[in-house]
Parts: sequence; C-alpha cells; structure tokens
Amino acid sequence: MSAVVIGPDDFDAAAQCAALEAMGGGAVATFTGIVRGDNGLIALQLDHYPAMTKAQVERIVAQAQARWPLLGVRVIHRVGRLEPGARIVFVGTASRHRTAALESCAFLIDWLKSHAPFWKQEHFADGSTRWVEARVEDDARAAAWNDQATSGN
Amino acid sequence: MSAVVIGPDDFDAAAQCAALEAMGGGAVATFTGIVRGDNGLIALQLDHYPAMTKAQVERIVAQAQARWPLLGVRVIHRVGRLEPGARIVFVGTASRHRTAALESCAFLIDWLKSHAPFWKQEHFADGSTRWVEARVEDDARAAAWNDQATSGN
Amino acid sequence: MAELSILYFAWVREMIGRDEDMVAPPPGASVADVIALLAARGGGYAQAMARPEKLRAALDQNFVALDTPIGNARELALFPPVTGG
Amino acid sequence: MAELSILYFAWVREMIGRDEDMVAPPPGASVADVIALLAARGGGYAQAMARPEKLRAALDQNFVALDTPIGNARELALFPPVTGG
Repeated sequence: MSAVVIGPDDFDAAAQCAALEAMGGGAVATFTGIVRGDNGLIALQLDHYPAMTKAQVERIVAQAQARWPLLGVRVIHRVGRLEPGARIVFVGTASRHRTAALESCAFLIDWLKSHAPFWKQEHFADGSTRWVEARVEDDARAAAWNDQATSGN
Repeated sequence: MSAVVIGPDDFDAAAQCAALEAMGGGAVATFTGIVRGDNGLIALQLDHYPAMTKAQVERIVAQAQARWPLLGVRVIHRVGRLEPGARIVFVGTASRHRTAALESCAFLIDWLKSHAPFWKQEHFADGSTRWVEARVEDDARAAAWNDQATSGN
Repeated sequence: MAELSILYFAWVREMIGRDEDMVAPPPGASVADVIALLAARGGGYAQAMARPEKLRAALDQNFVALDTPIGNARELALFPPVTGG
Repeated sequence: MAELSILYFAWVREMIGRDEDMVAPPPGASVADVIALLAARGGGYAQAMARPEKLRAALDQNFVALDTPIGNARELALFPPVTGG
C-alpha cells in the first residue's frame, strides 16, 4: 500500500486505520476532512496539478518522517467532484509515541493545506461557483511548524 | 450512542469514525492507543475505579466541549486483560474546524492519561508483572493545556 | 462516628491484599492522617503507605490533595498516579 | 530560444480560458516578467495577471517566488494560492 494516494476514488478509512494499527506502534492518529454542505453548496470541485501533486505530497510526508519517529504514514487526497458528506482528505500516522503520532498528523494536514497544489471550487444550488480563497491562518499554522523547528521546540 | 464507553469489549473504530463523519462538520480527528508487545510483554491488565471512571471521563469530555466548538466526541477506554495489538483507547472529535478537532483530540488523550482513574499492569512471558509508572512528561503535557488556557493561546 | 469506605487500586491493593476497608477516622482527620493510621497497621499496609508522596487520593470520587480533610465524605480511594490512555 | 510550457490552474485557467500555452521568454526573464508578457495579451490574460501578488508559481514542479529567473526550466505553472486539505 502506497503511503500517498491522489485520485478521484473514495477510500476505506477503516482499512487505512487497520493498516496503521498493525504497524506495531502504540499510537495511531488520523484526520479526515469532509465536504460541508453550507450555504447551499451542492459540490466541491477539486482541481490539482497532476504532474506535481504526488511528488509534492511525498515530499511533505518525507519531512514528517524526518521530524518524528513514525512507523507509518498514509495520505489520501481526492480530486474531482465531491458532494457534501464526502471525504476529501485522510491523514494517518503510526508511531510508538503518542505525541509523535498526534503532532505529525497535525503537521501533515497543515502542510497539505498550504503546500500541496490543490484548489477547491464551490458549486451552489443556484448554479453559481466560487473558488475557495486561501486563508491567512492556514499559512500561519504551516509557518508555525517552521518556527518550532528553528527554536528547537 | 453514548459519548463515553468504559468496558472490556473491543470496538468498531470504523463505526465510530463513520458516526463522527456524519455529524456535518468538516473535520474529524482520532487517536487510537494499541498494546505494544515490547520486551516479552504478553498482556496488559487494565484496572480502574468503576464508580469514578465514567463520570471523570465525562467531565474531561465536557471540558473539551467547553473549550472547542465540537459537534461530537467519542471516548472509548477498555479495561481488563488486553494482548499486544489490541486497542486500549479511542478518542474521536468532530468539528467544523480542523484545529478544533485536532487540538481537542490531543487534549482529551493527554487528560485521559493524567486525569482518569486507570492503571496498567504489564504481564511478561516469564510470569513477572509490573505496574506501569506514571510519566512526568504526561503530567507536563496535561498541565500545558492549562497554561495555554491561562495565557489565552 | 461516620464510617469511611476505603478503596485500594493497582499496587496499593496488591500490597495490602484487600480491595477495601471500613475505618472510622477521628474528627478533623485529613487524607494524610488516614494514610498514617493505615500505615500503623504494619505488614502490607505499612509497605503500601510507606511513601505517601507516591499515593494519590479521591474523596467521594473526586481527586483531592492528601492534605484535604475527610469531612463528611463516605468513600476514600487510595492509588498510585494514574496510567490510563 | 527555449520554449517554455505554461500551465494554468483554478481561476487563472478559467479567466484565460486555456489549460496551457507555449512561450519563448527573453533571456534572463523571471517568472514576473513572463506574467507581464502574458498580461500584455489583454482580455482574459490581462484579467488573470492583473494582480501578480494574487498569483503563485511553480517552475518544473517546484514552488518558486515570482522573482525567480526562468533559467532552463521547461514548465511554468501559474495559479492562485493553494486550497487543498
């Protein structure tokens, strides 16, 4: 099972968790992102840069592996049209250490938000569409991981 | 489905995740703790204080709900004899906000470690047993959440 | 005088070899005073209570510091620092 | 002169109405220079390139700042700040 999957298909989160739990660590942390049906949203369309996406996500995974003692990492990011309730992204980490699993999971989702070439377009019931704008907080959260590394925390 | 389950039985992590994903938030974070088979360990025996355990865990869950905007919380903690590879604990949180889901999940597992009346005894292949000692780091991690609340971070 | 149930957990229970006891602490006694009374019984009690700083306590199912007065509590639990999660 | 593939994503692609173009940037050109050349085409190009500070870029599939020289790169992608995860 590859550590990184980018594609249109839904995934079996339970199978992902089972694989991470079987890695012999004591700790598995996961994050799952789901399409919210707010304000009449009927679908998200996820665009990406195919030639770059997988390599870039694998680079982010390698950074997490260099920083925390991880036994396993799974990142799944879907693309294409996704309706409310659909999973968009899954990040799972396994480690011997609770803090390593929790922190690396948070790091990975923060970095995916700000460093992976995906773009979300909202489609509404009235036929209108809107490209989601990047949030300053997302960049700030990702940058905070760098500050931590620099200050040795 | 109750937010807090304390008992000997294994649980269906996938069903827990599915319930959290169905709550309409965009973000689900989970932590699963698993028995490690280190150093000839053949089982963990989990002792607890039955009259106090569930109320105390529910108190910790209420603190998380007061602190973060959560749509749902699930905490499952097993007791009794658990062999390597078995799940010990599951914490899952659902929120509209990624950081709320991630932080509350980390808070809950940190607080369970230091504020819920469970005790682990290790059983080894040679017949010896050993009560696990509390780790100073666990208390420090739990205390750090208080410091954050005080300083307004 | 009110009877107080005392519950033991983890290695405290193992050393004493009992799950619980009933005692009648003197008026004004603190948790630490009850620990000292139990230690005076010798044997496993003395062993389990030898180092109070290794013990934690709950009164009527709420964690308390060892200098807390027993007051009208009905149940005192004595145990090592918790190790769940 | 080397040809450079330019790829567009998200609203950049929508405004221009194309997925990609081929250009031959002048020697020494930076990403920002290419953006200015594209803006000069008018229409959707001018609209998409009107505020370079709203754009992000990747050269040969690595994120770069807009003042980065094109050098020998074969592929330049122009897009808004990413919004995955």
